[in-house]
Amino acid sequence: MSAVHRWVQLSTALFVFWLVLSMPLDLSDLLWGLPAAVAAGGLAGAFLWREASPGIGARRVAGLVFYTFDLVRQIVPAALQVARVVLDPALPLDPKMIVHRTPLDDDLERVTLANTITLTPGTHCVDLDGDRVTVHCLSPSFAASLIDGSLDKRISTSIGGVERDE
Amino acid sequence: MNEWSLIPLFWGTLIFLLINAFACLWRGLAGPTLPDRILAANVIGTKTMVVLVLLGLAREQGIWLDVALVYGLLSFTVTLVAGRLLETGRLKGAWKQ
Amino acid sequence: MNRRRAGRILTAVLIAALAVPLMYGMVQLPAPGHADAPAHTNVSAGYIERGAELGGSENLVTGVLLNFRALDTFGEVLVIFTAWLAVAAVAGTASNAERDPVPPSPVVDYVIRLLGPFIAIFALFVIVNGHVLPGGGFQGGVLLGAMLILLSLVMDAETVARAVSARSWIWLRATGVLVFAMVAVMGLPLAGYLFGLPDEPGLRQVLTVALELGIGIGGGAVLAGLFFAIAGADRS
Amino acid sequence: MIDAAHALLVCFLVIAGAAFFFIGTLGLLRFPDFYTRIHAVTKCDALGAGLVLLGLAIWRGPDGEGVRILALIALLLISSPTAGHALARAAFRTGLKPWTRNDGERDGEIPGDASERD
Repeated sequence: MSAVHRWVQLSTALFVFWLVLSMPLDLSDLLWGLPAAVAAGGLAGAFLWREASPGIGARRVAGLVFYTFDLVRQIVPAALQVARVVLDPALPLDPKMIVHRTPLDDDLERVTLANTITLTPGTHCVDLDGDRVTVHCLSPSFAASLIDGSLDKRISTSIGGVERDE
Repeated sequence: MNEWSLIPLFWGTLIFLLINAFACLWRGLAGPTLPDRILAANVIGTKTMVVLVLLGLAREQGIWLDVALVYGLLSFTVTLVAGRLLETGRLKGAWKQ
Repeated sequence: MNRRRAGRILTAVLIAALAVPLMYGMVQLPAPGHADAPAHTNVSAGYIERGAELGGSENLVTGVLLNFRALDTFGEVLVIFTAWLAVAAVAGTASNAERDPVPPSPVVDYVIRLLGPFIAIFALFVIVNGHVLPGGGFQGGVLLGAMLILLSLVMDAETVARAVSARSWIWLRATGVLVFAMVAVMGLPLAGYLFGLPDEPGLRQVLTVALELGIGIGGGAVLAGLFFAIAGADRS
Repeated sequence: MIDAAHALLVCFLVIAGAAFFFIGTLGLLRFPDFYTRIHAVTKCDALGAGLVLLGLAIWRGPDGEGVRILALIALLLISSPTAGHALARAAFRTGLKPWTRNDGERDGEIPGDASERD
């Protein structure tokens, strides 16, 4: 992906964010927002994302939004399970550290995996190093969907897709 | 627009969250380890952010939302910097590979 | 041991004793701009009547800060800059960062790189809208400083050096002072006295935003500079 | 009728969020070690704050403030797990040992009483 393409992409995202912040809109918001977004996007492209882009295009943004809803649907029942553990007077905990090797190879996918693990009740991502994900789980049963690889698969179908956005 | 006023609910939630935040102070005080204390500070930060938003809606003043956004960002910064300090044992201007 | 425990309990009680009246006071705060508020019944009646017209800003506080009391605000900006000078003189500027044994987590790295530009945009938004909304230069500066500190956790030293050289850091930190001094001197030809703002509303708004930008950028750079200086001094 | 359903939905979301906050606080106070506490805290805080803020955003409707609250939720969904991960990683890399079931049984220790670990 070319540097100019990256610049346009970053600046567009920043400009949209500026518009969200300044609702209700008027002309001076546009006048200030556009140069600010172009400048910040250019600086970010030149220094923060010099070697690669964040790897987020329109398709992936849609995928992430969809994935967020999917995630909430997974989280709520698991949260109730953890709630039961917390409220149980005997605290039925059996914490274990497990190491999972993920097939995902893209930055965004791995970060999404780590944050999904952290947000899913019962598991907490402790370390991410290459494809090794170290996970602390409250009891081994919580990590089932991680170990059998269905979590990796769900992420790669939502935001990996058949072709990358880059 | 709304014929039902939810303002009392917001005030109630707000007070409930403040009580929760004070309870979390206990963990910050008792520790026993440094990460526990940082964690307690982080938790109180999240609660405070929600309290700020609730305050803004309960008092019908939109500016509290911006305050909440700033507060959330600063609380995030504090947790990351504290974690990094814990990890490397020192703070650093820049990291070099 | 017992004394330590007693000290802790005393501290907790004192903090609670401080927090309760503070929270009570915050709930009691009059709504901003409310005419019955004690602060607004005396001198400020005049400000309220003519402040927007004379101050050159839709937000009264900004008008007062940047126009009526511009000299005070200039003093504050100077104090912040001097604070950095003093800390830098005592602690050094920590420009020669050495190798750090533990690389940052890839998750933290990615998220900070992703959020960084958005934090910068939010900071600019707060700065530019300082003349309409509460907020402005100082608050935006805090956000910029937070962003610089966050970025410093994940950026390598060479990229930082390439982005901003040690020499330009000093100019960045002095931005607030310089912009203020410039606007103050420009007041002489434009309005006939130091810190005078011209009558033309458009020009007036541009100057106000320039002041806010100067305070914001200078303040942010100074805050980050304080953090770096103290962080550098800690590793002996 | 629409108004009533709307208000009830907001009520439900806010109260559910507050309940999750409460569970998070309870977990922070009751769990035996840092790693288990951070579990309770990150989940319940992210979910609790998310639900409360979602309720508030629905209450405001699609005006400027509602959209800004949504932005706040997005920030929270990114920052909260990242902060939790960073903290856990820092503790892990500095060698803080996780508590296991056996520890508790061997010492005859009540889970939640962590006064001996330092």
